[in-house]
Amino acid sequence: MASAALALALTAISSTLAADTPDPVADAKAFRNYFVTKFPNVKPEDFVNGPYALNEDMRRQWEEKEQFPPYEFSLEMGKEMFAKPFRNGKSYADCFPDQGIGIRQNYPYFDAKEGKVITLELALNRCREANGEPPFSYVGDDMAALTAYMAFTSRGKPFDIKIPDDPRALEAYQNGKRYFYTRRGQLNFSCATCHVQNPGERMRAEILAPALGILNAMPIYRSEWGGMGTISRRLTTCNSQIRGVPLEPQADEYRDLEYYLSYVSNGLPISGPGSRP
Amino acid sequence: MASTIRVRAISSGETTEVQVLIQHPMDSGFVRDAKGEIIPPHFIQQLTFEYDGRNVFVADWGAAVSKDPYVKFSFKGGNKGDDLKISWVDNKGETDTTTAKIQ
Amino acid sequence: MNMTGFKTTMRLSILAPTFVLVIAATTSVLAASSEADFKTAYAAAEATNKEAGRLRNQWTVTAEALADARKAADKSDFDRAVASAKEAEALAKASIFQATSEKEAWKNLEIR
Amino acid sequence: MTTTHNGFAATRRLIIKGAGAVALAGLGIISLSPAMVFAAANDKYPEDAFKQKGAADAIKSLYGRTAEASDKVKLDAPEIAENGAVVPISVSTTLTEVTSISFLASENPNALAAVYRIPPGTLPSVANRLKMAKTSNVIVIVEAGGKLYSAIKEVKVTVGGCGG
Repeated sequence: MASAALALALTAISSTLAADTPDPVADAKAFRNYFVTKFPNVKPEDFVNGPYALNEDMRRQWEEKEQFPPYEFSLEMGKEMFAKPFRNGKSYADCFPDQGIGIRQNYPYFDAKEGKVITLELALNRCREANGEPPFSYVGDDMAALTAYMAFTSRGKPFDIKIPDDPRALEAYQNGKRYFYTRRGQLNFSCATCHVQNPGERMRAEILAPALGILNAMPIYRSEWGGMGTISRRLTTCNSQIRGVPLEPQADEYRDLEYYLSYVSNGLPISGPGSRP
Repeated sequence: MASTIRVRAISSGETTEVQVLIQHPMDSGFVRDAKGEIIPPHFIQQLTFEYDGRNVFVADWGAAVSKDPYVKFSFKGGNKGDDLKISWVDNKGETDTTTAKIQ
Repeated sequence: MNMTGFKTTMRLSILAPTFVLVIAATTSVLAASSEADFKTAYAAAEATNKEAGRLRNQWTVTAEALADARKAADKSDFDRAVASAKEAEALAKASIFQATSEKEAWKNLEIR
Repeated sequence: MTTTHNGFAATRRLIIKGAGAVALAGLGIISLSPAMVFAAANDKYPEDAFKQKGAADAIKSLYGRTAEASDKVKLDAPEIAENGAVVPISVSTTLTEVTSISFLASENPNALAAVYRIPPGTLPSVANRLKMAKTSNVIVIVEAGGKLYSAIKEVKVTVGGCGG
């Protein structure tokens, strides 16, 4: 009798679990379907161009700028930085598969040893530290330049984020998803408020970018910043704009968020570095 | 240090299309920094393009030209491999010059 | 960067109910505040904001109100210092409320 | 930004309302005189013109004469600038004997933004990126055959915020 009750209880628990068990494949499908349905005239791969995919007048300004894009200097600096050996003679290429060329689309990944998500920015600083170099600021120009170059070598390659068969990976994914949809800050906005519910709408002068493909264009040169910004910079400024205190760059929450957002954009091409208003 | 001037000069046979992007703050003198201090004006005033011993284009700029300024124009003539000399001078008297090959 | 300009976004329909404060008015009718009142109010606000920090959900406006309270106290304007500290505490409480209710509420926004 | 209202304020408002041709013709405070030297005709940086506040004063300082609106001047500028810090604006014209092309933004602290000198053999077509302080008119002046021709377009400018 007791065991029957226990069995019943267990069944109840497991069915609750089933309802709550994350299903990344279904999520990604629903996510993409939402945007494709909302914007039937936008080609799926065009979502990586953010607001420019959604507004003709802005697209023309962007195409005009892309003739000689403002991130050119940063990209060039990143290329030089990437090629320059550390003081110990090693270089970034030694820290990455394929010498670091054409691999942007594989980041972030879940590291089984550490049990955590590793972003490209994090991997770059770890590479520096492993070679006796001080880490860069995650929101600074150096990190932006390096990631700009690495994105550039990966342009056109589709995001290929893997969630290994590991409950911790699934948990990281789920945490990222929760962060994405959780309202925060005095304005009570979630990431989704702007980038799921209202992409294409004007937030003052600007057209909000769709969340689908939003990281594919990173890092970005923003006219508002008058310079380049990393993913870390984008996420922390998003938080402060809604009057929330940003977490420290590369906090677990941000790493998981990047994992989630990149995963649901799987299949869309890397387009970074990008330029945005 | 690398040149502040990036050039694309492409000959189509009859004309040469020139695009430049210059790394320069182009501070207008109307903007305040984080501490509320006015950032003093610092902008390129004149930019010249010299081909075959003569100016083919001269830009006079004020502070309203965007940061990292860009300009595009075309001139008749110009052959692949020819030199195009580009120089700028700003309001502080700083200058830079580069010579690019027409492609 | 100053984000006050963001206020204009309020006209956007997407703005869900924001947390509005009306407590400041209640303090002004009271008798003049002392330094001790300020210290008490400030400590309470700071403790509440720390709790919000544990929930990873502090608001920038809370920090601004706390800073304002300190500034007023430095000038011995304890009325304003107490008012700002109480405002900060209310903001911190609202951010805690937000974090707590969002533990489940986030799912309502999810694309499925 | 504080704008000092000078005698040209009324004229400038006219321009803003888009009565381009009339307004620009009205800018001609100074009569044509052969003694007038085109600042843009020599290689000297037109310092004085860049210091003028309003478009009318800048044009007067730069050219000493008035422009007439021309549909042969094709001004390409966005309806709404994605960011006032970087507004791509270009001009081309079918006019011949073009010697200079100037860009002005009517409500900038100093209206004159750029002057391009076009020697013989260079095509009368320029693209550049300008800063615009607020919603206002972009005015382009093409100097051709010793005359001035203009085109005008309003560009809406709002500052950056949450988006991107």
